[in-house]
Amino acid sequence: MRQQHDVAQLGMWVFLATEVLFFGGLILSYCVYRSAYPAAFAEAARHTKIIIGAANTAVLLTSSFLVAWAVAIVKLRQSRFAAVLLWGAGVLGVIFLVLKGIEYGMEYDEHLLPGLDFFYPGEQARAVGLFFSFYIVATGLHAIHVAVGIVVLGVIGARARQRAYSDAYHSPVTVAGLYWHFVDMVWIFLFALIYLPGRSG
Amino acid sequence: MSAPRNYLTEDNRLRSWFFTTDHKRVAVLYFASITLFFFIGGAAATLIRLELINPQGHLVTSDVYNRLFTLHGVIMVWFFLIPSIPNTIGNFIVPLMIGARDLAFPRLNLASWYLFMAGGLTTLYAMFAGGVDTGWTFYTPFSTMYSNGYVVLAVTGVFIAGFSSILTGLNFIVTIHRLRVPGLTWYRLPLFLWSLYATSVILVLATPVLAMTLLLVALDRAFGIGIFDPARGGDPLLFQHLFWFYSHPAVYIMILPGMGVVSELIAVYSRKEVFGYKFVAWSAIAIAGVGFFVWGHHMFVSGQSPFAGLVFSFMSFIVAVPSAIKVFNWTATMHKGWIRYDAPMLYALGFIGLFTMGGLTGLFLACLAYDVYVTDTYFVVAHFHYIMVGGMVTAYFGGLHYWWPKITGRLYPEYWARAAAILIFFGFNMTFFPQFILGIEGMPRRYHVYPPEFQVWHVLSSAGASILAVAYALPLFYLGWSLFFGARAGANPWQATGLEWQTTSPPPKHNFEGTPIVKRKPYDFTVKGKARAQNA
Amino acid sequence: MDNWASPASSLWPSSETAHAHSVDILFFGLLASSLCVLVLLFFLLLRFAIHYREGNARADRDHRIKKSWQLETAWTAATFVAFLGLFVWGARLYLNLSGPPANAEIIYIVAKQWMWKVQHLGGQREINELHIPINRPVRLIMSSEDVIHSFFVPEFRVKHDVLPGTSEEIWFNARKAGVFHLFCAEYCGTDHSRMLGRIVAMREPEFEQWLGHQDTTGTMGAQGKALFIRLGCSGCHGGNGTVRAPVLDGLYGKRVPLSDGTFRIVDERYLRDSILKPRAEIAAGYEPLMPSYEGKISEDEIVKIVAYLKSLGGKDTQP
Amino acid sequence: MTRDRYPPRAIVVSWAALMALLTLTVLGAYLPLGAGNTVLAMIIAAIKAALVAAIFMELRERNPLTLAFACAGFFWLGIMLWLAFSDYATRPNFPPAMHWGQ
Repeated sequence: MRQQHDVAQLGMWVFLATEVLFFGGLILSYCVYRSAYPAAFAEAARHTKIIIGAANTAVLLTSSFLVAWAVAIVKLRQSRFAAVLLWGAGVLGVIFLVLKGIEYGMEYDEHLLPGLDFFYPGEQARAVGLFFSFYIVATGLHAIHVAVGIVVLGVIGARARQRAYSDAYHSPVTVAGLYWHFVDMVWIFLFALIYLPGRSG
Repeated sequence: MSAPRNYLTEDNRLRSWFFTTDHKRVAVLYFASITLFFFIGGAAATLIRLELINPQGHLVTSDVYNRLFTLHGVIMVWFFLIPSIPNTIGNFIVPLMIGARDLAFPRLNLASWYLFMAGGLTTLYAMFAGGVDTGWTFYTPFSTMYSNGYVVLAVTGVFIAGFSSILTGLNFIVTIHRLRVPGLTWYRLPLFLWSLYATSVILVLATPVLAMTLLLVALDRAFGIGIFDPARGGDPLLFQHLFWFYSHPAVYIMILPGMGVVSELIAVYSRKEVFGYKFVAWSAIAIAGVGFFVWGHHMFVSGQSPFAGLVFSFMSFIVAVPSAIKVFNWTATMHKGWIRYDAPMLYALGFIGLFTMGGLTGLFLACLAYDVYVTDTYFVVAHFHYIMVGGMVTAYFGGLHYWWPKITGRLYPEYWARAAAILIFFGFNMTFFPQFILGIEGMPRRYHVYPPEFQVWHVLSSAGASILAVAYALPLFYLGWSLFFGARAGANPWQATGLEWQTTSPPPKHNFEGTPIVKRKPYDFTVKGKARAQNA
Repeated sequence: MDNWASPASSLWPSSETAHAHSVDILFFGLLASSLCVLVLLFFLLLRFAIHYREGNARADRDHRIKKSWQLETAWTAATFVAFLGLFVWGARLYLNLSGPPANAEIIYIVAKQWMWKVQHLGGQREINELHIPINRPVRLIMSSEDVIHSFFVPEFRVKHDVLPGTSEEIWFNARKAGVFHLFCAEYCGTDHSRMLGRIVAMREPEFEQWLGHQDTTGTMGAQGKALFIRLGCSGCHGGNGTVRAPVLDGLYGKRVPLSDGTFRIVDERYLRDSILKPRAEIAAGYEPLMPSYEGKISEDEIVKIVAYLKSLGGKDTQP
Repeated sequence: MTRDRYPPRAIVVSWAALMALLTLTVLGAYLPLGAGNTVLAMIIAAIKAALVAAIFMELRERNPLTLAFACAGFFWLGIMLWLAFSDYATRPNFPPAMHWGQ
């Protein structure tokens, strides 16, 4: 059992390395275009909704905290309380998606979503379009990750409620936790790249 | 059947095959699938070669020709070469070699086959429904804006198959780290496992970048998000950077397992420990690492900066060093050995020769000023095929013959196998050596019609290709025959040393009765080699 | 195609520039070093394969080489040094390609599916043919209207991709008159293999004569001047407009201060960028008022206006 | 019994720290630092990610192998950025002038 646990964890870490490079391709695109069109990117970033973005960051960080708490508990003993924490984290994930959806709606109304409806007056239209292309792809993929994570948390929470996990067997909780924290970590960087540039200008 | 139950006879309902989590059965599923893809890709190649006999191209139209070489490239690269050795031989042998009952994640392994098939069938559908005319490289803005093929569907298929690769790589990494039997330290691992480990690292770290790149291409084409589109401010070279960040290491995904197989074969049939074991082992890791630093050598004339050209050229020379180490060590392994010439050894020797020629012509391409001349000509085509077909496919056939008795419990007919090995070697050289000359003459690649002065070499190449086609079809028949009529193989027909030879052929469902324990280095032929020689 | 230069005389096209000749020598260098390795390796393989075959029980198999690290280090180091040499050799030749001489004849190339459009500074146009003078460097400024193409002349041993959205350059200096192949080397769609052209290299007087016999509607500069007026550029840049904009006479080749404190040499690229993205690099002391001409002006027209601006004098003007 | 329901101190502290850093980075974005804004944002993001990795993901307690794979992704991302920028930082005509509106 000990070994099985270790195997699953190592597998997840390797998978996360894969995920880093998956988003890495996008990050490179972003860096290239931001270095090419710094002014346009600052201008574009000012059109993002920093309040929603910051709120969402807080939501995800808190959700991660709940998962870390749940992991700490199941490592000690069987607990139905862990289920509450996991589901709580999942609910925060849902809140994140709802906020994100509202944000997409606002941007759609402002014609800022390339591929769906993009119109931007002025000279920088193309580079602003590049920024929002990156924005929609990156946040969209991240949202898919969040959605998957919510389902996983829901299932694991249900199993935890049935007292399936204990100090002897809690591999699914820790592995799902690793995934969820990673999703959180991706957002930390996306937040810095998408919402923060150009605020002081 | 009086024979002991094995993984093949355990339960033969169809369901038990399609829902199996036994790594050996998954391997068999992969064998069947990639054989199918190999012959589909091969059929396209045959048509291409037939077409090129005539400089005016009477056989097919330009659009069909462009679809043919795209089909050939996409199918062969992603649905044959990349999965060939890891997913078939690797899947079958890795747990056996380390004394495990299965891979670390058996269900993930099965899932990876389903993903592979889903991706493969999607891509095939795209290829046959309307075709794709971008070449396997999907260069933008052609693929995103100007192509009139089923680009989105094709890249989706490759995208899905990419996840299959990632899962396989992940499975191997964890398996090799965590499931080795007691006593099997890293320096007691067969070199095949070192190679597969290095391959897996590349699979896991490079494939996601391809996935993202293709996703962006698909989104760009379907919705016009414009990340690579110069009309929208994008940089088409960014696509090339991302694509080759994956696709150059992918070349090592394709060749490293072949090197691993050949290391096994040379040792077994020379009955000697591999010379410089640690150097060969670490050179695999070095290739995997440095392989990530060289991608820009595909872009020397693309408009990337001259400075970047210098960096990438230099790194490309560096990555050739570990490959050279391997070749020298294989040769030295044969020194003072007891060399036998069973068919797998013939393939291994063929591999060394062809791979060396492929590698040396790689230096021409790494060399900046010469690359400017021969890049995008048949020189590249020839170089690539010397490595991939002359190297990888030859090694695949060698490994397939070598482990055939273990996989099926039957011996293949030695005479036919040797004949096929020799025929493949000559057919191959006749097909692809003329293409070096075409490249040096300046014949650009992906040309449907061409100036007539190139015709001589094209005809020669096509003649060779017909020999090659026959040679590749041969094993299909005699291996198929041996499944039913081949002599039964014992547990260890080659007197080899690996753990996989300590269990019965075919192995039982759980691979080993009890847990084997390893006390010696791999390739320890000292005892048996002497004895055999005295008998002979 | 009847213009292949002496195909029977050698295995590859004749070398028609000094650079091509150097590349051929580089090829021999690469070939020689590869053959050394190949012959040595095949000799050893063959010798071991025969001598140490299992049937030959008399072969001496005692005293096998045990200590391997000296050998390993030796051949690793040897390969490394050899590779380093080849790298330096190839890199030096390659760097020659990136800097065209200042006196080069400039010709503009616009590639599109599936043809090569050529424009000389004098306004002469050609399609799928490129007339060049010999014994004088020729510098091509190339861009594409659609996908990526690649300009490849085997006899000159040069090749460079032609990209949409930006201009790329290539240069060469032909030594002999003749007719050479022009290939598109980057796959560009259906008729990629028919995107061929001819390079016609002529002696200087004949080239001038040829130029003189072509129909032109004015030199490129003259056409560019007409555009400069028609598009309204002269309204502000003419020196007497209501809007203050830099006067462009004699600007080409100068080093100008920019508003962000840096300096920039005025070259084709800067002129081109300033037309399409005027607010990216503002000349010091001016307001960013100029509108972008992105989408309002074709590739051909940009090329002409740039040619006109160059003709207004400066350090590197054409005679 | 209920005592071990409380979250371990380490994760509470890091949650608080993460929230503080979030506030800091948002406020910092409005300071007129020029290029410094980006540097500040990225440094804070890196600290936040490190906190999540070390405490929430328990990376500080893991074996070197796990640590190696955790770093591998970022290391290879670094290779990609570094070598791609060896081109972009030295390419004379980048960014290109954009044209041809369709």
